[in-house]
Amino acid sequence: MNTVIQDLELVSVTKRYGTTVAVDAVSHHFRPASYTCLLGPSGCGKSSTLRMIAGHESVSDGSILLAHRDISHLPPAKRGTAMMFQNYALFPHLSVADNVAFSLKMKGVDATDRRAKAAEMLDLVDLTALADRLPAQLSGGQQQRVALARALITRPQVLLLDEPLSALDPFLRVRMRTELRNLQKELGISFVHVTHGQDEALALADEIVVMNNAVIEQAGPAREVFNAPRTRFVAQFMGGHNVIALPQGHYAIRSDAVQVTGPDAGQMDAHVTAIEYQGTHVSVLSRIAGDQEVTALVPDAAFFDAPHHPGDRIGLTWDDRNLHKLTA
Amino acid sequence: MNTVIQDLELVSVTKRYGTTVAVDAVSHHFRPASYTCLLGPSGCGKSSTLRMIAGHESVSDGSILLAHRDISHLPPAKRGTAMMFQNYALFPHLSVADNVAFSLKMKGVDATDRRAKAAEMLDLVDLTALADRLPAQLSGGQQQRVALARALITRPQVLLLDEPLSALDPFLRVRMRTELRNLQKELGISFVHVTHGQDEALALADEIVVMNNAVIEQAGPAREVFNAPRTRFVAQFMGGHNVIALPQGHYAIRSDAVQVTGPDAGQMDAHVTAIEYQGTHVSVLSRIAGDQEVTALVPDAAFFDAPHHPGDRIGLTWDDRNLHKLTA
Amino acid sequence: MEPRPRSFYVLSAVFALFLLFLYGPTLTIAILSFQGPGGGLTFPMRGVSTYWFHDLFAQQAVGDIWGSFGRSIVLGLMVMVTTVVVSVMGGLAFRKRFTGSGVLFYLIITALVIPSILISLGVGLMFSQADMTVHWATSGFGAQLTWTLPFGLLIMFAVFNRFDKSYEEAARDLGATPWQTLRHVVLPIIAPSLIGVALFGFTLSYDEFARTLLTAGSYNTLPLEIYGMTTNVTSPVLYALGTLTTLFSLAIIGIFLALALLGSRRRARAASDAGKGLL
Amino acid sequence: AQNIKDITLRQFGTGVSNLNEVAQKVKEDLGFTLEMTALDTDSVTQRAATQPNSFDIADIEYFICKKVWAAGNLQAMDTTKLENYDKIVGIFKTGKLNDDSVIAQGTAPHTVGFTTGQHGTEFVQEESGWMTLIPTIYNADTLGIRPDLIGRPIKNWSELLNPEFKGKASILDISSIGIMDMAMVVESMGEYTYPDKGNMTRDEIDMTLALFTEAKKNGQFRAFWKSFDESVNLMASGEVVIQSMWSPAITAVKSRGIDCVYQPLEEGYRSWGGGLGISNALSGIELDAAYEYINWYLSGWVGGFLMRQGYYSAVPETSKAFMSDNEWGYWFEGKPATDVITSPQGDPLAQAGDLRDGGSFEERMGSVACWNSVMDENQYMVRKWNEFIAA
Amino acid sequence: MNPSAARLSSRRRAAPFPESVAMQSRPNLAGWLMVSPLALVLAVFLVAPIVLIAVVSFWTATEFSIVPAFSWENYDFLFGSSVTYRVFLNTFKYAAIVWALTFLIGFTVAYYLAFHIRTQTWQIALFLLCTIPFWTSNIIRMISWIPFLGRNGIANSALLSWGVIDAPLEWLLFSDFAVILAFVHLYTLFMVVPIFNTMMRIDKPLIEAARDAGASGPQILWNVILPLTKPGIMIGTIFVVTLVMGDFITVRFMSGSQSANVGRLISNDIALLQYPSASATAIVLLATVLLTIGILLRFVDIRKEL
Ligand SMILES: Nc1ncnc2c1ncn2[C@@H]1O[C@H](COP(=O)(O)OP(=O)(O)OP(=O)(O)O)[C@@H](O)[C@H]1O
Ligand SMILES: Nc1ncnc2c1ncn2[C@@H]1O[C@H](COP(=O)(O)OP(=O)(O)OP(=O)(O)O)[C@@H](O)[C@H]1O
Ligand SMILES: NCCCCNCCCN
Ligand SMILES: [Mg+2]
Ligand SMILES: [Mg+2]
Repeated sequence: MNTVIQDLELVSVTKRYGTTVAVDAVSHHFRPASYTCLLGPSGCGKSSTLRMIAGHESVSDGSILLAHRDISHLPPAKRGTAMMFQNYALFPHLSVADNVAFSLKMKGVDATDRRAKAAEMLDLVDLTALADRLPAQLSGGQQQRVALARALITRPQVLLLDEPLSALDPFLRVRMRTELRNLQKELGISFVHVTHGQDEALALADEIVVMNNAVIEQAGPAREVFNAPRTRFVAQFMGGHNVIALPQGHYAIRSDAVQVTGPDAGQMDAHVTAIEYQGTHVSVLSRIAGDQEVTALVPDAAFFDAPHHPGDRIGLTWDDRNLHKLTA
Repeated sequence: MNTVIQDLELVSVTKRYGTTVAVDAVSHHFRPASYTCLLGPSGCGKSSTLRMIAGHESVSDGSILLAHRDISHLPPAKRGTAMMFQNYALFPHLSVADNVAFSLKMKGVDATDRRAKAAEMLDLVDLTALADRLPAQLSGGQQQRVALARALITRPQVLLLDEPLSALDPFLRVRMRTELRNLQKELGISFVHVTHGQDEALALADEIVVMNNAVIEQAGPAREVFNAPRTRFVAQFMGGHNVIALPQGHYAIRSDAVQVTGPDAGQMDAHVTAIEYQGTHVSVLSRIAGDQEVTALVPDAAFFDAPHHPGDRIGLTWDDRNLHKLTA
Repeated sequence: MEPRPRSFYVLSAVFALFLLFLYGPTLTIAILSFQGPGGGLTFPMRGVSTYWFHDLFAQQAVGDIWGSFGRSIVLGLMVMVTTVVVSVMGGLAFRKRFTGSGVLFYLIITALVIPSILISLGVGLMFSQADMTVHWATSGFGAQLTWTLPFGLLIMFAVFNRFDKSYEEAARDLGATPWQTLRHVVLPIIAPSLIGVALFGFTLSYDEFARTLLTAGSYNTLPLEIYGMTTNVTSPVLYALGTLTTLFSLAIIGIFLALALLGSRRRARAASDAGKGLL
Repeated sequence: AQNIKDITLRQFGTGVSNLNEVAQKVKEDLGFTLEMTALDTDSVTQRAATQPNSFDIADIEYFICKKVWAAGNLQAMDTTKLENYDKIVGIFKTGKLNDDSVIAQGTAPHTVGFTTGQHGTEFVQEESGWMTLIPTIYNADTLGIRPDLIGRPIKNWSELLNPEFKGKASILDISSIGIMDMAMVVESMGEYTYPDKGNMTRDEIDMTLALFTEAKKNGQFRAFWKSFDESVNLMASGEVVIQSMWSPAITAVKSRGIDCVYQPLEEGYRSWGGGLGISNALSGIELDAAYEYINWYLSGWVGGFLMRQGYYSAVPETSKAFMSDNEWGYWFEGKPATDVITSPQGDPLAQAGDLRDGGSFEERMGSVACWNSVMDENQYMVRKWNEFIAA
Repeated sequence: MNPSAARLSSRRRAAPFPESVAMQSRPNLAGWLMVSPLALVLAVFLVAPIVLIAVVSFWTATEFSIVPAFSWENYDFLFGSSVTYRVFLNTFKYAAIVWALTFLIGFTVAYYLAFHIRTQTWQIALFLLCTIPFWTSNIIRMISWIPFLGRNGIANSALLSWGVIDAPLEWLLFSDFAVILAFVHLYTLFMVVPIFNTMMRIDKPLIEAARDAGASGPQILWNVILPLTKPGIMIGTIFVVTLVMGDFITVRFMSGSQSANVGRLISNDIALLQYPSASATAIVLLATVLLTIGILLRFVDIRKEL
């Protein structure tokens, strides 16, 4: 597929439902041919943003540009975007092949051509054998791939995915995200993927856009967002961080950068409040003075060599260079 | 709550639906006052097992003992168990308080007493303020806590939970699992929790029971199951492991025990097939000779000091003491 | 098998009694329709024969059974098609609030609950005041629609309450025009319910008496004819007609069920090893 | 030019005479199509009054004619175009069967049988040359009984309210006819003698219905009926042993082999007559066809057909040719049957030697005490009647 | 997704056609166009007739025609007669008794089908079995009781031959008993269907949750199933009550014309061409029915519960 790489841009896009502002003057430039995850808690405006890009929701204010062309008022199919819906929205009465060929049929492409192109797409997602099945006869992962094929057959410049993995069980979710990532690389188009799983976002995204309360809190490469959260919200939401209030302000520090020592041996003392085993690591939750919660992520071997229990007094220590100042 | 600690035992319990055997002669002793997770892929018989314990499904064969008393044929409410249902099954027509007080009402407890006890339970789960709401007016996490309160008001010796967290978003899921864990500790009764998330099981469980194809594949403390999977299935299903076929048999090795070196510098050579960023770590997927996939979990700092890209040739190395022989 | 509670057996007995209650009279009729040629409308049977079924096809002393039967079929089909089309349109429109939708909804409820004879009376009056001739295909048709449309609409409301809108969004996303979305996505998905609406429309019309009474004009529909027969015919031919119309109704249901079944079979045939592997 | 054979005339009326066999015979004899719609008495009235475009020929009763003539939906017929006008029995022309007969109370056919012209609106009391209805069929009605279940002679109308028949009596629910049956009963019981049963005052109406309402509340009646077939079922099933009844209903009960008598009573008969009216809308060739049809109707075949069911033809002479001597003797002359008498459908109704209940035409039509009526206080009566039914 | 979450999200998606640009400017037009056939039918065959009935109820009548006027006479007569009140009372009596019986039977049958029959195939099969008699002409179904209940009917013959009774039971036919029996026979399905529908939508885990909380069968019925079935009961009630209140044939046939309800009053008037008087009664009946239904609708949001 040799789609010309085009960039997508939101210019002060706002969405209002009556008096609620779902998306508040959001501007963002999506890098061409990149995998972007929109991440944020429930109700923060992720879907609304995605649906405005797709054209399923009108823009209350601002504009959406694709390849420098204002697409804000075009119908969905004319935008050069394609959408994959959360529960896939596969047409239950159509076979896999017919689902995939649907957009061609709407365009009036004749049956042989349609079938040929659909076969091509099914090949891409490795579903050729199931072309005649109905969606109800597919597993969740298979359905997801049909939905992908159906969206991709329109040769979109941008593929929009609204929680594409949330209907799958955890095991499958991990496998499918690898497939998504590979597909995006292979096609060389932009994927914009909505999720509220930070692990999913980290694993997939070139760029993560963290939203909260209808605005973008932080956007940037996955590593940057994880390592250098700008705000308390981002630090907490991304997980793996402690936010500590120090006299100079709020700081974030990665949990795996906090070491547990014996009492009085660390930078500060703490009480263990909970222990959570995570396989390769153990997460030690503790409370320091000022009622602040601090989590230390300890490799399992280290932990079990000198285990702690809720109630234990411990010391916590870290390299101050790992403290990262937060702006809000 | 001063419930006497009682132990639960399954003795060769079988469940047949027509010709399908959903649970096949399963025996297990649940330790008193422990948090047990039933883990396994879809359809392996987790729910069937739990529902037999609860009394919502009859036992086809075998018996269920609680405090050495055969409860297999008692009605659910007489067993000393209580169940929390997957989607909570809150009565939509009753307020939060009435939901919680439901079992007392059934027992004929008068309204004032009922209300007092329900208030107590609501206090326990921190929902006092919402006592008069209807379930539809609650968020997922709040609903979950109402369901908990409703189950606990019967003072069960064993609380049975069928995927109690699966309806929540990831952020909330992590928070609620901490609450569940604390609650179990506080009450000192047994929780049996069905899930298909291995991270959930690891974080919560004292003991993990891994089921597959209607039987228990492995049962034991969380750490044991994670570190010493007995079978290929368990190793793969628990995640974080590589299963490697060596001439002497199949071995498991934790992904974080595999190190990436320069090509020809490791024990064996591999091609990187994918890179997955995970925040604190980066997962390097590679293919070794014999078309086996091996994943190495590399701390992020280390990885980004010498990053690899799909297609790169690398070497893999590990300490053979970390190889763990699988029985099947 | 799970053991059955005792209440199951009690309720099964109650249910059997209920069926007996439902079927008893119908069976009585069916039996009596096999009276011998000398038999009357009541027991005891005077012989057993299919005489009255033959008689049904012969000319009756009065009336015109087969003419009215034909009219009822035509009217039933007219009502059926109109009900389906108007209900679908209405159902689609009602998914969105529009000025006056509240009033219209209450009108639909009114149409549903208004005693049928009032429609008959009112429509009859209206036609006579307007100096128009009542006819089963005009006034009768309209009067019946006030009964079938609310049913059809309620069904459509129920259908669209559960209709996942993302299907339409997906279609739009894939370039379908609103009409194409309706034609290729919405209608096929709701087709089983439409069969239900059609079936309802037809049978409600086919059996409608009160609303047709004063609005059918010179020519009787089947229920009016049957009513006429209860006042004009004293032979088991009436029962033979009853038995036959029941069988006819059953045939109609059968056809619709078969259609529905055939549809799902055809789809199911596509593959049967679904969901075997994880992927 | 339009061919008379292409014409379709739409006729409606009660099941009594709207018989498909007639239509068939019309097709055979005259070539044009007659469509028959059979309705109950009330619907017939309704259609005649309110749906002028729904029919060409109205087959209605004289009392209905009185109600609906003024609606202007019918046109009068020129008697000079009627071939058998002279042979129509006197009842329909002068009200008298014979010169010395007394005219019975109620809406006698001749009082509403003539008008001033083709579109006349008033009834006139003499033979004006313009007939509102062409008389076709009539009878003298009385109570029907089940002699096998009663087991004693019945002689008076008052027996209808005899407590002996509590729960086993019935009366018809057609106000204009029922009120006359009631009046017969009231007079027979000696409760009251009406100056004119056919035109009661409000008080008389109240009194009459009060008496019957009382009886109804006491459980005298098993059911009311509205069409003659309901009366057949009531009688044949033994639900009712005494009730107002019409002649063909008796015939129908008898043809099932059940003993049933059309009991002549001392106080006389309540009579009724029916005829054909022509829609005001008819003209030209259709009107011609209608006249042709009516002339054919009076020419005997239909008369014979109807008389075999126990009715009388308005032109008995012409019918005679279409009946056997045995039939004519039994049905018209009141003579003992010389052979089996069968219904038009072929069921035996009487054996040789049997006599018709009530005797000959003269005896029966000569003892008419009243006609089905529409009174001046009809509105009031109807409402009270409604209350009686609802009470 | 849990049920309430599903509900929330479907509510959030409430706007049917995401406002595309074209539609936004005239949001009503498309709706109006689509409902215009419906509105037309209802305007012509529902509203206009009701208006006309209301107007005619003030007219006067002759033997054969109705005369425009403005007269309260029809209402005076209606409200002036004790029979009117008795008939309305009778109408309510029938409605109440038939409602109670159809509810009891309908609920029991629906409950049995929804909660005691385990496979959907059997549920549907038995449900269809219940509906089959309803495809026979109502009139025929009604009159088919007559040979069954008559003095010499099957019921009496059987009871006599079993020695249960010495003389035929008269009240089996042409009585209130017969009327109610026929009503119940004709209309129970209208109760079964909506109740069955709502019951089928009750989440089965709710029942298990109740059982888990120690509720006995009757307690589950009373505390969980009954309240959750309320919408279905209401819809069934609306059907049965309006059908019974508007009936005029069943009462006539089964009471042997001896009893009356309002419908019969109207149909008798119509039969006797007393349209204005029929109209007045009709208006009062309509008001009564609408009031009754209005009250019932207070208890259930029909649109939401469908
Ligand atoms: N059609 C609508 N009408 C009114 N409000 C809406 C509508 N759609 C969304 N909203 C509101 O807009 C806000 C943002 O919703 P949106 O669906 O974009 O959130 P989200 O980030 O996708 O959340 P989730 O993770 O739960 O899907 C919410 O407060 C929501 O309630
Ligand atoms: N009521 C039933 N009738 C017939 N088969 C059933 C029934 N319930 C479960 N099964 C079958 O029994 C097996 C085990 O089902 P169960 O629900 O216990 O699995 P599970 O481990 O809970 O799966 P999941 O993670 O998908 O909930 C499956 O094959 C399932 O199809
Ligand atoms: N499913 C019910 C269809 C049967 C029609 N009978 C209802 C008649 C209402 N007048
Ligand atoms: Mg969303
Ligand atoms: Mg399960």
